[in-house]
Amino acid sequence: MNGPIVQPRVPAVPLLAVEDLRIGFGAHQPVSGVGFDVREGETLAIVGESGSGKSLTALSIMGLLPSSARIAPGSSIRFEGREISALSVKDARALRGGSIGMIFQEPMTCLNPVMTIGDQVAEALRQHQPLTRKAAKARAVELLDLVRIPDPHRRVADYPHQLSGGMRQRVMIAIAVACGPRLLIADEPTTALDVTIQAQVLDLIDRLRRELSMAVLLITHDLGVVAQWADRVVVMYAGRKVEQGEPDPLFARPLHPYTQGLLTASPRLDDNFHYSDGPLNEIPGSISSVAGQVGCAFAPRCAHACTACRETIPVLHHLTDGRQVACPVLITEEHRVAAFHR
Amino acid sequence: MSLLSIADLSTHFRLPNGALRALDGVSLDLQAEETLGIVGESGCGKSTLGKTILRLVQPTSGSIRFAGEDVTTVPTRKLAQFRRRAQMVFQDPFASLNPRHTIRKILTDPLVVHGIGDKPERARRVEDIVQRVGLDAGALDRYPHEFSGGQRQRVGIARALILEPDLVICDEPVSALDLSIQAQTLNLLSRMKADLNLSYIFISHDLSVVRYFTDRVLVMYLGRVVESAPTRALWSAPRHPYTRALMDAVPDPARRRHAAPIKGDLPSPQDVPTGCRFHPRCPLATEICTRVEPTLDRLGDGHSAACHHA
Amino acid sequence: MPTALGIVIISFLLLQFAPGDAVDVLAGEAGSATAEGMAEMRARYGLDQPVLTQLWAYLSNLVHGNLGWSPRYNMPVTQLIWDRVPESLVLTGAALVLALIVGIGLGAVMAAREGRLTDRLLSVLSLVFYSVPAFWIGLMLIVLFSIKLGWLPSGGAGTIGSSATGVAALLDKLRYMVLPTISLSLFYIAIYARLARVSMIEAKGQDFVRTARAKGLSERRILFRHVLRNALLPVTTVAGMHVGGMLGGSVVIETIYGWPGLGRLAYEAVMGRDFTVLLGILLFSSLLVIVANALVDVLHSILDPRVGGSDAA
Amino acid sequence: MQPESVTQFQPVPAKPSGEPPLVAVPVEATPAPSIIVPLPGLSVPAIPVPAIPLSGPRPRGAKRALATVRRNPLALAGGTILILMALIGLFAPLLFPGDPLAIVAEPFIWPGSDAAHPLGTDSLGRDLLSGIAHGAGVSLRVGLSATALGLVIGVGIGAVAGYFGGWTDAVLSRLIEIFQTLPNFVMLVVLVAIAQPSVTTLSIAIAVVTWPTVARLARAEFRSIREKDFVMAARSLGFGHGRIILSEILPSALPPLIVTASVMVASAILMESALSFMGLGDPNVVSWGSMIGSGREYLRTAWYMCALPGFAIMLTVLALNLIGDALNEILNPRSHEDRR
Repeated sequence: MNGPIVQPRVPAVPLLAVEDLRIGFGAHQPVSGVGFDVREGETLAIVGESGSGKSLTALSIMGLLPSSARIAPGSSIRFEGREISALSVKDARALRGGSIGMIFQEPMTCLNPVMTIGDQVAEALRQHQPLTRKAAKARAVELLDLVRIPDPHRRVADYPHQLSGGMRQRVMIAIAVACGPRLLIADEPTTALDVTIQAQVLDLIDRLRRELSMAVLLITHDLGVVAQWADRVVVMYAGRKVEQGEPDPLFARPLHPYTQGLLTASPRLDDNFHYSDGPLNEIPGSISSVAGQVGCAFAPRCAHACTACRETIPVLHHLTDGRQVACPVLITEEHRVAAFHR
Repeated sequence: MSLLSIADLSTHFRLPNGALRALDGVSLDLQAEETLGIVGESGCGKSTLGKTILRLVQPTSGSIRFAGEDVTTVPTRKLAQFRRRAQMVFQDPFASLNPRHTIRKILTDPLVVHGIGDKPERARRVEDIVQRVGLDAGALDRYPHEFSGGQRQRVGIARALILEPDLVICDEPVSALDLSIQAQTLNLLSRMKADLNLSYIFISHDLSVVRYFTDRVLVMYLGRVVESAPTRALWSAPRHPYTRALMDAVPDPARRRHAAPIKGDLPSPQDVPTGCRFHPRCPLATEICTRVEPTLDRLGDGHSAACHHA
Repeated sequence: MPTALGIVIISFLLLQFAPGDAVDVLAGEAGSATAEGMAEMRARYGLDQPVLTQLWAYLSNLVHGNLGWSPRYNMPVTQLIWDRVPESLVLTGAALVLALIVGIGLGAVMAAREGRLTDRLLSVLSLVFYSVPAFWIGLMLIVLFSIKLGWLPSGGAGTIGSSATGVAALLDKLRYMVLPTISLSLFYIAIYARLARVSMIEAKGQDFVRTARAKGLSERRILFRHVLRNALLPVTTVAGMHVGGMLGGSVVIETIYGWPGLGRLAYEAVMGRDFTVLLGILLFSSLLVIVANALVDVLHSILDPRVGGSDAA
Repeated sequence: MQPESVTQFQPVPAKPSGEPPLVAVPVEATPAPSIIVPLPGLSVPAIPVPAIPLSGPRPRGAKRALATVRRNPLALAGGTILILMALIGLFAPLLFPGDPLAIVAEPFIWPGSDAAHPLGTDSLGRDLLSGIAHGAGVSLRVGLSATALGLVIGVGIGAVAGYFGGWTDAVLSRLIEIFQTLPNFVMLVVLVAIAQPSVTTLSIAIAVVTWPTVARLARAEFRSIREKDFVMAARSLGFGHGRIILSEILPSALPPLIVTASVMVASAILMESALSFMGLGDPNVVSWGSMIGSGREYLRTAWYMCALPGFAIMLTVLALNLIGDALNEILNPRSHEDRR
């Protein structure tokens, strides 16, 4: 009895746990009941089109929502087990830029045009660490080197307008990881960048994830990026999570009609399908027709929709391999069994 | 005879701090009812090429022949006739429609300007085109801001088609649209092409879309064509290292977490490298690449590449 | 400087349309002018030459810093202007500084309280400042502070015959400056307050402010390091443009307060139809505006690294 | 004292800067380089912006205008004052028949002490109320005609400069710059001194010194709008320059110009009053400025003679500025769309 007991290694608490997150602007609720968690060291991707609420979700974790936005009571965001909304102003600030770093879509406008990049990196350092001006500057050069900015000693005195888009995004990353965060939130980090630069930046983020042993929450609309870089994927549609799973099974066998639609609607680089062979699969309609509608938000565009879909919001079904899907129609017994046997 | 034939076209801009060679000696041929893709990254000149072909931007040198006629230097007066036959679909469906005009006015004005039809005839044409692009006639008296991005892009396509052109230049027509709307728009363009016997020049940075939608592809880098080939041939055997890098850079579900295919930043078109423009980033670069600019050589089967090592 | 040359030519040509000249006025005042006497005077001042010759003579004089001769004051225009410039600069300078400090301060307060009562009240107040004619507020200030309360002098630029020196002299000067400075600056206080408010609100919404928040910076630090500096760029641009406006405004203010500056000289020149002086003042103040714009450009390139810097790599 | 630039309320974009031309910046954010060059068409891999879907179509112009007015009682007050002033000015000859410059009573009657002359009389015994009523007409007439003229010149020159660019722009910009450098009010004094002062010449003179502001604004608007895709589209459809300028660009360039116009009327009234105050106004009509000017000598004993007409000026100008503010809120999309 007193002998050593080998505990199964179960992570006690996820690094970040979001539950029933609802964000409203007046009567309008662009995020309505989203939950997911991010484990230590993993890359979780949230994928969705514009209007899916993915960026608001990210901003709410950082406490950066616009002032007109309200997080509904009952929503919960816990970081390392602590409820973020319960933190004091000071603790919340310590979290931002300290334990959680964030990078944004537009590297052009996200840096202050009248401050040198070195000062902007150093500022993040000095906010969270007791460093002298000189030490912070030296550390800033190291960080610029870490994010592979060539010639960091010289570049540290540059202003943002002297850098290319890719370089600016590297500076943003340097700022975000300056204090060794546990979690990096990347909100469409490469959307504004060229494809060869995008590959470099994503490569960099993933390398830093490993080197600094942090988790990454990747917000994107690009399924290719998700498939290539994520450990787990959350698919959002009109403010709700519609599907979750690991990328390989999710993309090989999407269960939600929306995920299916997205995958078949996009031409794929690896397949030989050509316009002369036939039209692409379409998802009819658009997301903007959602407002004021009861039932499943995707129902008006869904080929499988039944009466029930138009009346009640489908619950999230948890399948045994960790997959989740918010559609009752396509989960047949067969899927369930398949899920069990995996 | 090709519908459009461009020889050695250059467009340079004067900027306060020097010249910008946006387009530097580009040649291409477009057959009737063909879709030619133009692909490349920022600053490669693909958008300038589209605008220069329509003379929305003045070329610095070179020639543009449309249906056998030289339109490079036709006076602005006569340009209208050419523009009736060559149209453009723009990237941003929000910026490309005048926010203060109704859809009806947006679609009718081109007919008025070109003196086509009388009032009822114009109305008939407008209603016809609106239906063809999949909008209902009720849309006509509304303003652009009342529509979603996808619907606006349909209006943009309708406007380009109302003059019944032969050539439509599509400048990133789906890049500003959500994925689920992209498919709708591409299908619409493809249907219109079949219905109206159109030729397209399809400008895009998205390789997967280009692969699906084009018959032939021009890959551009810093104002020059580096490779040109029929679409299927290009994908089965890309010859230029830049083309390969570009294809490798596209996130691919089949390859997880691989290293970025090329290092280095895109150079500024104001500061173009010597020799081969791609040499500072090229894995194959040798000494000759730093000195001698490669020409676009025919490699057979309609495939050409501008590389010393192709 | 083509702008300066353009100004010289335009204003010179304008003055050719003027009915009557200084000789008419002098003659009228003397009351006993004969036609020959007037012609002789015109010849003496070169007023009988063809227009282009006069312009050429004027231009070549200008190159030597000579703005001509005032028949009315019987002294060189350059001398006349130089005597008045310091007083004008002191007044407009003080008004500009006051307007910037108070205006930006008010603007910052309004931006911080955006949409709330303080903001609304101050907005209305600044709009009132913006709507009040400066000459009228000048008169009303005299009524209140000089006539009713007797605190401040109603005009002049210093106590006449005062033998005070040093600090006492400065204080005396300041007493005379208070009312004209306030009258001249109210309008600009309003402009800067409203502009500072708008650009601070705009700067607060910029993406880089969100970045600063994501770094965990305090609101205070965000305000001073990130918002304020960017918000002040448009204010400096506009302030530079206002030097001309202030010089113009000082015409009325100096007239009301009997302030011996350029503005008052301009008024006297108009009344006396002394167009040489008027033209000189117009040119000189344009020159001041050009200098001010150049200074603002320099200031701007210090404040904003994007101006005149090197471009993207 | 007089408005040097009447559009100060819009934030002025930072000065011409060397924004890297190679990066994807929206055209309107690119500050003007001194020479116009067509912006190279750069492919922006632009992609869905995370936006909150609007529930239903946005309220349209008229509705939004009404809502703004209801939210903003000050604008309503401004409108009321202005209409009142206009009516008074319009009907002054009926309400107060006879020459307002005529002597009708004892001099120096204080306001409120004689029911026949509720606002009192001036040093010559002229009725102040009658003067103020007739002055309203003069002020508004000068304000409106000067603004109309200034707008026509300014928008015309600005539109041509901004739309055509190149050397046309270089020449016109230089012209604008020259007129902007000339200190406004000094120039105005010179102009009025040359011309015989009358309501017409005053209006023309004020227009001559105010058009550059409009021209600059119009030029900037036309420059930025002509780079927009919908103008490109119009060109690619073979539209002529006239049609593009009038039908495509002008409607979009108009909102800031309308806002400017209301502020211009205000500043024209201020300029006219300052000129009249200095005795440079039309001697044949009664004007608020000239009333203050003639009362100035009696400031010590009868300050009401200055105070009352000045108050009328302030009220009118304030009303116009309030309306300008409301217009700005209604017409300037930036002020209400960016608020989330």
